[in-house]
Amino acid sequence: MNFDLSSEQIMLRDSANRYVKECGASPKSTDAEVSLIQDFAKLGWLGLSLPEKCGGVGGSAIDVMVLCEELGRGLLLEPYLSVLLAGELLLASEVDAKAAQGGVVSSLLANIVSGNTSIATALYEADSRFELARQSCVAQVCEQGYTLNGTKSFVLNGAQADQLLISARTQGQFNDASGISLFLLDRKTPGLALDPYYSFDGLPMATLSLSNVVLRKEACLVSNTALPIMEAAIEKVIIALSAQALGAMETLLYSSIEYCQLRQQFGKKITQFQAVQHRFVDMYMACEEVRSLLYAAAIKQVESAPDAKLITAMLKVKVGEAGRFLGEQSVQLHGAMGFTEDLLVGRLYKRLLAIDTLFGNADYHLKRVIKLS
Amino acid sequence: MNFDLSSEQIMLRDSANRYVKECGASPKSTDAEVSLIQDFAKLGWLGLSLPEKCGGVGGSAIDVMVLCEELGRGLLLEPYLSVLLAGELLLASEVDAKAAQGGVVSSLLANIVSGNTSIATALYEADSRFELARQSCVAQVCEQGYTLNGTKSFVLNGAQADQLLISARTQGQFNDASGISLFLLDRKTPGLALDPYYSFDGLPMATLSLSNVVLRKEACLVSNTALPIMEAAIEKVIIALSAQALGAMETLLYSSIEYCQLRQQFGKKITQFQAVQHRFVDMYMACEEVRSLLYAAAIKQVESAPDAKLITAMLKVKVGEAGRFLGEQSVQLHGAMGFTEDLLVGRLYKRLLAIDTLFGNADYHLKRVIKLS
Amino acid sequence: MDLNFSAEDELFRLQVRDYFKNDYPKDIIAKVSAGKSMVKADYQRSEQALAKKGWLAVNWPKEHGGPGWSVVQRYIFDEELEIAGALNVIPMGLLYFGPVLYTFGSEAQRERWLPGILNSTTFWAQGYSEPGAGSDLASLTCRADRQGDEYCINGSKIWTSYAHFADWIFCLVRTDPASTRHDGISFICVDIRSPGVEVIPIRSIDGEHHLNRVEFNNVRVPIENRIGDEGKGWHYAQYLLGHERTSYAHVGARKAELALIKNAARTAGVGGSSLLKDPLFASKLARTEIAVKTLEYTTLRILSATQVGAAPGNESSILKILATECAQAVSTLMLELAGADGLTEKAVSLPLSERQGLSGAMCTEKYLFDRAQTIYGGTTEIQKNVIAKQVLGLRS
Amino acid sequence: MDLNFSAEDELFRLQVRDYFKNDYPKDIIAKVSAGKSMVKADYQRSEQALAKKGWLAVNWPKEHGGPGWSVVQRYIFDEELEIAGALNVIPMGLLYFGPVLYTFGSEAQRERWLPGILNSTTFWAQGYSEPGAGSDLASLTCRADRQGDEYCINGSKIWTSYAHFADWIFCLVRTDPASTRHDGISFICVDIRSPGVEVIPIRSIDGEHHLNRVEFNNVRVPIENRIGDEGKGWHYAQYLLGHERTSYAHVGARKAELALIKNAARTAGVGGSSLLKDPLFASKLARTEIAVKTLEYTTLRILSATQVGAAPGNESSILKILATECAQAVSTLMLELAGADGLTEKAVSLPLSERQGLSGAMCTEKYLFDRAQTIYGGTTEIQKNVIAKQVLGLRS
Repeated sequence: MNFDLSSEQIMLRDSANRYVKECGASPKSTDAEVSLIQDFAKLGWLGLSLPEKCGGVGGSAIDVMVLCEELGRGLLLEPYLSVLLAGELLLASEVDAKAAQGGVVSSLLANIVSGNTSIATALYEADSRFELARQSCVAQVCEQGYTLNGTKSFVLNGAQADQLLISARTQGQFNDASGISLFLLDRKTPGLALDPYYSFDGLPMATLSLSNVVLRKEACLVSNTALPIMEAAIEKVIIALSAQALGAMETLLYSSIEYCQLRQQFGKKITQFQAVQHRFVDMYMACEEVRSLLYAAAIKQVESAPDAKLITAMLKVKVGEAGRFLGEQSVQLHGAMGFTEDLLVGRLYKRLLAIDTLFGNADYHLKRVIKLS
Repeated sequence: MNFDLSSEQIMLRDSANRYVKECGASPKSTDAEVSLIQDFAKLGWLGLSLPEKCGGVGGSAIDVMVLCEELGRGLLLEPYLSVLLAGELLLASEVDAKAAQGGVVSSLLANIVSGNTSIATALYEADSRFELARQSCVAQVCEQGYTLNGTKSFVLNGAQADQLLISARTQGQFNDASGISLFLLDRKTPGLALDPYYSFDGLPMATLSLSNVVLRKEACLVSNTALPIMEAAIEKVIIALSAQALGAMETLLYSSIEYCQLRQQFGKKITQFQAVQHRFVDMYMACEEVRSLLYAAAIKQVESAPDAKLITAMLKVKVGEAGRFLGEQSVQLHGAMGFTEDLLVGRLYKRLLAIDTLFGNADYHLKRVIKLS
Repeated sequence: MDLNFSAEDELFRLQVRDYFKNDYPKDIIAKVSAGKSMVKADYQRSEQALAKKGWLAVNWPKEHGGPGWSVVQRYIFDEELEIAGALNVIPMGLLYFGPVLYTFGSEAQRERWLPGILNSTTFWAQGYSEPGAGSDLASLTCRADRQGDEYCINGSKIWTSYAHFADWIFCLVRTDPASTRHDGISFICVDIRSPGVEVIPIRSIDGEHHLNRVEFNNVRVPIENRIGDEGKGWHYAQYLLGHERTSYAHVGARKAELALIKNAARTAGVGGSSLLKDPLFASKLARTEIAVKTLEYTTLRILSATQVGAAPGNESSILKILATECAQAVSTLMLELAGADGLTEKAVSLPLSERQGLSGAMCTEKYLFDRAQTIYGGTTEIQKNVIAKQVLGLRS
Repeated sequence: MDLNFSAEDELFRLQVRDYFKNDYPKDIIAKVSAGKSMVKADYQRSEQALAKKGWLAVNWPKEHGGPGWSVVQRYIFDEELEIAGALNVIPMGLLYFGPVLYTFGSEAQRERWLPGILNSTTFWAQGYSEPGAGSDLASLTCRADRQGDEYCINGSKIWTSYAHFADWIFCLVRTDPASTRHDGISFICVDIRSPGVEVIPIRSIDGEHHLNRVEFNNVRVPIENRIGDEGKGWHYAQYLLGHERTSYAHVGARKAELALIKNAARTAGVGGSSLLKDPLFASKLARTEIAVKTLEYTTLRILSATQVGAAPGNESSILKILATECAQAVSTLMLELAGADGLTEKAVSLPLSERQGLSGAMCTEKYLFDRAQTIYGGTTEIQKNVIAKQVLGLRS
């Protein structure tokens, strides 16, 4: 039983910390994204959790957590989450015998790790309310392979990616757990239309419309059994996302303290008011609570513990609520300054709000806790 | 639109306030109960909401509220709630043609108002979890009238009463809304056993066991349609109970302030700490919020407004939560002193906890708000 | 005690409702409900429509061009305006400056400035807050030095809502450089187009432009632009605050939002099912409904006391806390309603929008915008200090 | 990073579990689980059973008669004890006084007092708090005046848990009347049966007798009963506080309570249905489970840091807040579980009790008893002051 980082993890943390400090917070622009991808590839981060045979580092969920906490601390937005999610799905699809054929997946992974190919994953639909089993996008068997029709929403980096991973229903009804498949396609595939936009926290997103998109049989990486694979991949992404949240929360806490140390009201530093001090303590405690559940969830994932899912769901509840609390309080303690778009505080806050929503908000995961415990 | 008390209501409030101050908080003893009943009868309070033909004053829910706020302020425990509940039920039963026969009900009411007869009401059962429709106590038609079997729990003043009003099922299943009847019986009726105890806040309660209790046909005051009558009576009792809660909350607030004004910690009065000051403001705001909903609920009841039930359910949610908040904070702010049994703070706190539970706790009424709105 | 409005007031309510239904600009209501950014022309058209009816300067007495309404009539008017989804007036000239002007201004000043406010041809901004002063207004440092018949103003004002729409700005400035705290502050009106005035936009976290910084660099203002006596400005500003007891309530807006939320929730569950059947959402909704009802009856209690002159004067702090927290509770519920739809920027229209006139982006924007509620007009923390001291008698 | 205990520690856990299952007095476990009031003989029998196994003074090093366990072993032991439903030891002698005694006491003092603690024949009480001092211990006024070879003690101590069971009381008393705050305070042990000592019971809001007031009226105590130097008592008491980082955690107790609650909830709904199917109750339960898991992993993080000497020293405040609020959350959930059954006094046995070993009265009593958690050992407010100052570097 220990919670210490290994020396490699400490090195990873320190180098990420340095890089993030040099970079500054990401601006909202696709150019910035592209240059980040190249940096991340060079630093070996894109392949952090991927196996060495694909050019990756073979790191664990704990390593990913260490990196992501630092990315979150500096509000360095994507591209990492997209790579992590796609990587996990592709790795799982390799296990599926059919998909491994021709080494398509492993060469794609190698290209992702090197930054030569960018990839995005489209799992959710607009009316799914975080339920992955809700897949009304349909893939019908046809002569050439499959014909896909439907719409996928909230696709991170959807318009920037060369390749897309898409879930669609090959069997069953809208909400059935089985009958969901995973497809790989090129963004230039005829019938695929992209509607790009930004999320309110500045991430590039897109809505994908599939209109009689015809794919070869080999494009189906996982047939009918994709749901548990998608769920498992998202479990890992939640650890990474929660680590980003913790980094952002601590930056918010300490930058709010710094700001309030400098400001006077009624002849006193704002930090001298006891009500403000106790608020900061509540914020600090919230960070510590997130850290405890984050470490536990990451370790349990590495150890494939039977309660790994439960602890991860608990973590996402805590991250969603603590993140909103930290954000709201930081804005309040900054006063009108906190309400402006320019300050980092507002951007970190919006990032935390978005993190609550991504991959299921606090209430969604609270219901999972009820089911799992 | 006005929220002012009439001059009669101000007189009622002031005389109740004086009486309560002279009395002091009620000790936990049946003797005290008996002497209170006599005082209340003399002061005309037992008949406050009952019609003049029974010797009552014919007052409204607002008058009852005015009286009860003062009773709660001084932690003057029962006997009023039992009289109010039974009175409402008896009045409603008079409307039922069969029951009016022989003037039994109106002479009973007159005896209650004069303090000559004490009465208790047994509606709930141990596993009903606040659901009135849950009635597993059964009344079967027999040659003489009815035979009753079953158990009623949490009967306020059950062991002290001369007469008992009991609900029992005459038709249908455990949880059916219809088929519930209301019976009047003497405490000395053969087959009726009483197990007396106190609630944790010091109110006398009892569990009633009915074993082949045989009643004449006339003992049935309401046949099969008692549920809406019970619900309506409880609506009125909730106003009274909430007014008691508000009185208790304000006493808690101001006695906590007084205590903290006198106590020093680290060279300062406890009330000089900003975190404590803001806590007191939160407590004060909670009282104001209860007062707003209480006034609205009372007025809507008098006006038979279509949303009277909804506002009363909202009030009970607020009273339950605000009462617990006030109680918990008062204990915390008193420090170890607040944890002792002797101080009024602990007794008021326990009273507020009990009020939350009586006639359905905050969660129960929150579910009613969901249904009604 | 009763909750009924008088027959007269009920008749008045019907007239107001009828007006907003039939005579008020429909396109403005449509634009508000679509969550579009409002431009100056929208405000002007809305206000001039109200002015035409004589219903613009709702809190002014008749003698100065107001409708001379009772507090209850004004409450009913505000509620109906918000339930109808009409545009709230910009309060700077109408609610804040106007009463100072007709109470403390000279005859000449009234004649000069009241008409422009009354017909919505002149827009005003409020120059109170300063960088570094926050809610502690008494520490302000923007100075006006007397030079002959003029003041020369130097300094900064910040968080000036709608200064980018304004023709004039009324400022609290320090005219006595030796003074500290509340004394030595004067109330001066400045033509915002004067040389040396610069209005710098500040973008808010909801992505919109509501706020500005206003810089004064040797701005010369004639002394006749000063309201009342020199050095008494603070007291003029304070006087008005006590009279604006229920302006934060916005009960009508909260009711309208709840109705929108309930309507949208009916199809916002998985696959278009009802979110109202989700017990966690339903219980949050119920709690929010309790909060709105509590706000409504608290506001009415204060109105009732004001009617008979019994309001002790601290209601504005109590109501400020209650009303702003209620507003935040409602827009937090909107965020919950939006779910993943709330992730998108304003530009994007997604299902919640298509179905029910409440897009995810509008929900997020409203939630973010409402964070300002507990900050402006004195933070919640400061209101609690005021209640602790003035209502509960606690000294620090 | 890993969450696994070592194979040795896991083996140790099995031994402890086996002991509580087979060798620890079963009637005491039964009495604890029935929520009965424990008398002195119960504590003594429980402690002597543990002493026989050498597992009583769990935090003491081997040289003084403790088991010499690692912090992890001690955590495992505490958790198993609580999950088994055994009786917690009275901490005054074992956890609080013992370490002061073997660290700062003389050889003679150790020989005199350690054995009685180790075999649970001598019970101790802690005389720190005073009427009027509360959490601000440095302001204490109970005085010990030196008169030849004796101190003469006058004053009051209050909130002394279990003083009615105690043979001795260790006190912080002012030996230098001219001193203020932390200096001039000495650590003195008093035979509680000495002439002039009076123990006055205080009944708590849960109706039980846990606390006492202890009056000292010209109580004569030989100077050899003083621990360490005169005037240094405050520092001896403080020294220990930093070493007791996880004693408030009680993770095992919380887990055991949650298991009881879930078991009872299965039949606590209307007509014996499952309350776990009630979404509002289920979501409260889920939140409480999150709180307990958060407490567990936070405690383990602190233990892990302590193992390698990396604990910065403020953990006791963080854990005190977290652990006591978690305890209150669990017992508040009990109150919710009990529903109307919770109305009754302790004496009454009602359905919740008959079915599942958790009566309504026990739920209410536990809830009320747990209100003390955020008060004793320094209130939550004081812990927050400490964290603000020592962790976040905020000055008042």
